[in-house]
Amino acid sequence: MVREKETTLYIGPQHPGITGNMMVKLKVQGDTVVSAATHVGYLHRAFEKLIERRNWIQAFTLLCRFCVPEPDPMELTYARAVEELDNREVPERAKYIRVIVMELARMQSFMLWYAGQSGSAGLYLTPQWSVGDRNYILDLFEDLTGGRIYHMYIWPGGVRRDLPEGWTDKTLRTMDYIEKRLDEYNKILFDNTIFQKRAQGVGIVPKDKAIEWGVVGPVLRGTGIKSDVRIDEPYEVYDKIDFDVPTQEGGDIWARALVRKEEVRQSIRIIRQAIADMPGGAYYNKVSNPMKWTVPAGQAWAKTESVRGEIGFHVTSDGGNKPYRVHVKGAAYTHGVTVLEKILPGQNIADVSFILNSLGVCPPEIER
Amino acid sequence: MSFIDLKGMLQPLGAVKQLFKKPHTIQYPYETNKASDNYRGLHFNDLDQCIGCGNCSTICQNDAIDMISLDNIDGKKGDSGLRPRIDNGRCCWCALCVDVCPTGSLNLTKDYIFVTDNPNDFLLTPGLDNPDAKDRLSYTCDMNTSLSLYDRVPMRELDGKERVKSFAEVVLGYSEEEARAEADRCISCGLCTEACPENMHIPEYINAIARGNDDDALRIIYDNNPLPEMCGKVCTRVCEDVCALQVRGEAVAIRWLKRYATETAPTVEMIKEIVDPKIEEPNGFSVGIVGAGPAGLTAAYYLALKGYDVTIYEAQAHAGGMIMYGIPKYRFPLESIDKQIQYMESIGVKIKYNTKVGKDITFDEIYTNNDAVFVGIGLQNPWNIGIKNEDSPGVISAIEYLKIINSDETYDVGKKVAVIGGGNVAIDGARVSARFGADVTILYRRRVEDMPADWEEIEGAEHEGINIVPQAIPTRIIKDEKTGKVIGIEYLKAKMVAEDGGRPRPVAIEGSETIYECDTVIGAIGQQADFDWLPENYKEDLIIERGKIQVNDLRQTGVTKIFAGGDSVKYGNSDAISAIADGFNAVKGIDKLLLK
Amino acid sequence: MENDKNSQKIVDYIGNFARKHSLFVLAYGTGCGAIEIPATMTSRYDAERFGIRGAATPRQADVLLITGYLSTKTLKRVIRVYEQMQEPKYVIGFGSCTVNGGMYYDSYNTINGLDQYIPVDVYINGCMPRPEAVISGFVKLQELIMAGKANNGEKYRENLEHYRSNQKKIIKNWKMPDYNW
Amino acid sequence: MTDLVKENILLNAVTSAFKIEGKVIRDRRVEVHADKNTVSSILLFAKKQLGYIHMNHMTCIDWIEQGEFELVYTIYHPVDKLTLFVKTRIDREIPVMENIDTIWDHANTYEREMREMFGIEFPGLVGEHDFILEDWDQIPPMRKEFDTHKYAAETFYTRPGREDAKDVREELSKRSGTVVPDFAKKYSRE
Amino acid sequence: MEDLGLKIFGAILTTIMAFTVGMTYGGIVRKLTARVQNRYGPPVYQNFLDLLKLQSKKTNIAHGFMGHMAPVWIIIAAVTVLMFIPILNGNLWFPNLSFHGDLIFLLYMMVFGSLGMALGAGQTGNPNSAIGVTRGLSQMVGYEIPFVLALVALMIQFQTTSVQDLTQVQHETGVWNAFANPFAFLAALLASLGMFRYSPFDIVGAPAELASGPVSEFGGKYLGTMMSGGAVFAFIKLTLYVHLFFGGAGNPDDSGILATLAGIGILLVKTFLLYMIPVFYGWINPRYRTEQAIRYFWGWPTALGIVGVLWAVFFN
Repeated sequence: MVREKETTLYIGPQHPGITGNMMVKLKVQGDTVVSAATHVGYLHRAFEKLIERRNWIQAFTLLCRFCVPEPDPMELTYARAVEELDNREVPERAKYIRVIVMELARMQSFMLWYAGQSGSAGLYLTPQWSVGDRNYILDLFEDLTGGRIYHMYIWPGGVRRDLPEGWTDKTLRTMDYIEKRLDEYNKILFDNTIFQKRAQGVGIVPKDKAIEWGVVGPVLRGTGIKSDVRIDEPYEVYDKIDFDVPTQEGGDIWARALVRKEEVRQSIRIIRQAIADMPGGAYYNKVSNPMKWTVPAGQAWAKTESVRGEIGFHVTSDGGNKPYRVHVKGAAYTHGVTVLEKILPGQNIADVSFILNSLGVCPPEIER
Repeated sequence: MSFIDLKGMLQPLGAVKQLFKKPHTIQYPYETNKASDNYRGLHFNDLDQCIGCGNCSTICQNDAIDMISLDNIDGKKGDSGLRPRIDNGRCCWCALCVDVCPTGSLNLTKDYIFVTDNPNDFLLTPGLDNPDAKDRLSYTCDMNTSLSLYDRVPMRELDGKERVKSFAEVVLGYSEEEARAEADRCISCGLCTEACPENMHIPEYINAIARGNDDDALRIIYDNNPLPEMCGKVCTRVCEDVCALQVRGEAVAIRWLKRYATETAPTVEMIKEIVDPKIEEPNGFSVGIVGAGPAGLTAAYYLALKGYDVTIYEAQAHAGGMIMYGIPKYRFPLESIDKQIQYMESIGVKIKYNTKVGKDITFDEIYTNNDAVFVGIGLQNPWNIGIKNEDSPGVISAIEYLKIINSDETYDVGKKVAVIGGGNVAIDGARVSARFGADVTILYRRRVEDMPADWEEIEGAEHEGINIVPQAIPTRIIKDEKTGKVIGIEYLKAKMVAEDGGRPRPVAIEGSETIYECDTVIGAIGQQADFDWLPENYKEDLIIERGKIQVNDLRQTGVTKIFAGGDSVKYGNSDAISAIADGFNAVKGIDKLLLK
Repeated sequence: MENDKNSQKIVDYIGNFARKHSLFVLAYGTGCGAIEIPATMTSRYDAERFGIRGAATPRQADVLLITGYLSTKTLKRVIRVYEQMQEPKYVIGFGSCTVNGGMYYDSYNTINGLDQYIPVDVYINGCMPRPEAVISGFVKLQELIMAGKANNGEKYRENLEHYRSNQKKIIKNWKMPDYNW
Repeated sequence: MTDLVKENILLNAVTSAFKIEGKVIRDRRVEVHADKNTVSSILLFAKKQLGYIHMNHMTCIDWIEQGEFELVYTIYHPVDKLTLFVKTRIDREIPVMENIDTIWDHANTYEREMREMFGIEFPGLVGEHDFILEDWDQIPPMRKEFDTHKYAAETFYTRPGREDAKDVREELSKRSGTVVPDFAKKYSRE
Repeated sequence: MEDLGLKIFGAILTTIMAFTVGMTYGGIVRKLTARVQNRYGPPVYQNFLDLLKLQSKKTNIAHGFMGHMAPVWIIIAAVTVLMFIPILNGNLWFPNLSFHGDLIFLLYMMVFGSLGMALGAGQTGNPNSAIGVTRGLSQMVGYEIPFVLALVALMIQFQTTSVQDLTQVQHETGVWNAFANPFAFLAALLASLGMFRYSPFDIVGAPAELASGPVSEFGGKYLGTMMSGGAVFAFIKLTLYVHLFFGGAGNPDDSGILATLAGIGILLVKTFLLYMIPVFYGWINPRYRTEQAIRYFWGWPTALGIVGVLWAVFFN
């Protein structure tokens, strides 16, 4: 066979197929990727530097901007790290509210992923549906927190506001609606033979290498390894709630999609349980004056399961009123660079964007 | 590759169903989706409610909030006169500013649409630029959700039953932990500094306490108040009345925090070591001070620091003036005042006790021997109650009574005591009497909430079993015809009549005479200064109006060389902190006069 | 003369009318505001009602959305993209960041005032602007187009010196061809 | 509360093998302090012998006052669910650290970031020098001595129109005619 | 030669109609797509506004000579093909050159347009364009085979290569070719899915993969011209299909105004219904990869095409 000429192809930063403002530099022969390199930094806002200039409360407004599609896990992880340093108890009610917020965040992020996965495959019907329906979840957030995208709701010590009146009923109604709609989406996307053909056997993350590569979350579960921070290191009240962690064998896009599809059902289940079990009482353990609040010196490592996998915060305090260093590790940090560069060679260029979406690569999380 | 399978063929049916459904599109801008009741949109600030504390500006991590002065808003005590202006080119609508607003004036609204082609349009003065947004408030903050801590750390006190047994100090003071927690509440706005007659650096020393640097706190306090221990215990604390937190909750316990700071230095040596006062070289001028009250002592302290040769002439055997003789020891123990005086003397202030001007030394002598004179004589002569039989034995003024008690002498008040008046002195009189086992009743013309005394004092009195009869106008004192001793007091019940533009006035109800049987009547309706010692020629030059000396803002009297301060001066309130302010400002005046 | 003017007016009117109703938005999510673009474009808010649709490449696009902050690295690409766009072209600045730096005002890697580097037609307030606000921004842009006030490209060409010097202040390594239309 | 059995076993295993200090922070969290030269062997030991096959995280903390960088390697055991922190300190003046991307591939990303953000050199590290930043000519930005606000104020444009802002504290002291002494100013509101 | 004027008039009318119908269909499809997607969508005339806007762009950039030529080439190809297509069967108003063109010529001419695009895209130097062109040509190879097979079947069955004749046959017998040779029809129908480039065969301009493929570097007037060319081509393909398989439209014996209008009406209905098939299929399917698409065309459609040819050979 004649060796075809290598072409360099830049996916991004301005490209409809990219999952954010980043760039993947591909060397392609014909339609096949030979090598890939991730270039990030287009969204670098120097969060970790800025947080060193903010005090402990101010920092949380920055934090939720780390990764745009899912601000809440960031808030929660930071709050948990600070609570660990500060030995601060969180009221039981706040824990339940946090669980609900987390699962709603998982759902809204799932809807976006759904759109991305479907859109990158060239099916533009379900994105319209799912992103449209995502607004109903955002409406819930708006009622609860006052913001659509950036909620700035979970902070050290609990949550910012109590549940508004009638909110739980509205949530349950929305859950019913979403559940019904998910069936409709799945008929279009998951039952579609073309989608199956596209997704099966593509972008395989090998099971034996997955953990070593730093793969986490649904991608890891898609290789058949049951790993979820919610059950490994239960936080908040996940240990009191009954839910399953779906896994799939295969490690390809199809397996990951199936894992996510099942996960969102579990989210609905968790929300229903949490609303039913919601205790009364305080929702916030007031910190002292936010301007003067100091946190004892030390280091804390907190992990949370976001929709794309484990999010870790390494928070260091020197005893002052500002964080000394906050280092964030999002799921995309490994997925977007090492894993992507490892699994892209040999794939068709048509699948690059498909794989990006399936890995959940979120560039702002890589460069912060 | 299979042919299109059956399932794939039937799929469209599900989708085509949607063709005939009404789209769920919100046809904005033709139809609007209302923002939620909790939405964080543009700011709105209730300009009348806002006190310009600037807390929003401080919490804003984006440096988006400026405090600016507006045309129609002037500052007053408890209101800086500044109002927030939001730079919407910075704001991230995190609403932290709302959550820390101590008054709840700053809120977010449902308005979120602001579109313009001019980037300089993004400065918004909430409340001024969008006055109509008031109806669309959404993200608000009440006391529960607020980040401000509205509840004061309670002060530990002796139990009411316990404390009437002795003159032990009632207030126990903050522990370190409590003090840190209380200091933590302060939002450091500094509104208090303006209300304080002495303009103490309140936010700074509270902050120092909050950060655990008690020594710095003490140093900051001594910067313009040489009698903090006294202030920490008995100050009238007008500062707390304007505290930003007091608008909705309880003010920061500024007085107790000052007290805590002074308690960290229990001896004179420690004070000296911590404060480390810089005494300047003697500058050759000498100043004579009449009266060792708070005003005189303050003036003496700062004059001495500046290198003046200072001598205080005090008529009594003990320095301190009214705080020594007019304040009961359960509020302000003797050791404290001694410590303060010793500290003063240690930096070179000379005090001549038992030297009454006009008797032991003439005023002329002081006037001629010194380069400047400061007069801080205070108010000693009580006003008469002005009712029948006032001169009977068993009727005594509170001030005299307190003086007697504080001088370790005795005065038998008998079993039942009536106190007339509602000020601090009245309550002091009542509570002292209670400590001698008397059954005390306070008669006050107006309602309890109108009483000028501190609410803590009133509460303390109630805890100690003192009965307060409000809206009672004494009409006469009943004395025993044989012995001439007081056996009771008659008063009329009063009803409050609202007056135009003034506080309600008590009006006696005819025929409601009530008699309260008692052994002693203590009158506490005010005092006046005694100028008998002053030679006549000075009296005219000094300009004394209604018993008080007229001074300018540097406390200079009509006579260039004479400065005056304290209660006897018509400037500020008649309380200790005003006296200290007088002394402090007089130092500035003397400095200006002598050093230019 | 008069006739020419009138006919020019009519041509402008028709052109502007078409431009107003057919805004192709470049699919470039420069910052976090891009998260509301899908919501704006999809069924709930349906920006296509106004003829707003995505364009995949700068050559075909009319509107450049600067969705929030711009890092210096992105600024370089944005300038490149902007210059590739064909006139008449419009720029919409999203959120606080494009006005005065927003919450990243003290970051060493994000620019503060977008209008220093490329001309901006419309600013939308918010962090992030909601879809309603985004649509309002487009409506405002339509008004400007109809009034003939949106002449972004001309402004840029005329003040190229100014913009270029500002851009070069920030972008240290200018490895781009200078302007090509 | 568990009695931290697993944690203590882990701590003993690591500390006795390498003669180093360490402690159990809380349940599931164990930390050891190692010399910079032994870090890679500890990590390799933990990965191969103890089954800590997942590297969660790797971070660097700039302790400018001590003149040191602290490197924290966070590794995780997917079966025991334990997290082990390997901490080491390196000299701030000569910031060189062993490259561990042969043990975990994705360490490469962390190390490239650290090289860029802190200026730590990892001999043998492949990958372009510019990872996040582009044409950066200042000191590595995450170092504590780099003042981002100052840099931003100098480099970027600040929109005028806000010069009339007043400080509440200053306004009040101006009105009341007092001067806050210098030593007290550090306690004033920022 | 006396009806030359009429012919020119007919040609202009044809072009305008093709253009208008093509654009309007696009608009209707956008509207319907929006409805399926639970939204309102743009107005039906949106495509005209888009075109007008593109044409009124003030600056236009082209990369080299072929960059200029490609859109022109496309529109020339489109109009040329259009001239050889019978719009209405035997109608005097739209005779054009339909009596002179045959299917083989049409097949060639239809590729001609794509070729122009390929040359233009090649000159832009954008790798996305280059890959898009490669994909487009691969796909064309894919769908041309069943399509050609289907046409061959028809040609064999009716012993003619003229579109006009094929239409006339259906008119005379009253049996649509779709029923006369169902296998050829199905093969052609499936090939048409690829021809219209809706999902799952939109691999040429696949946005998430190649930005917009060959047209990546075209903007303004060039894009507008290509768009008009595309609209005309859409009409051509639809009309061709209608004439080949659905009995055409129009009455060759009556060229009166009413009959003409009725003929146009029938044509529009038939073309629209035909158009909805790929659109419909596109709504609900994701995109194939290139090799999957080719494999698809070389699978069942080709097999059907062969069966169609055999049917034509042995049953007629």
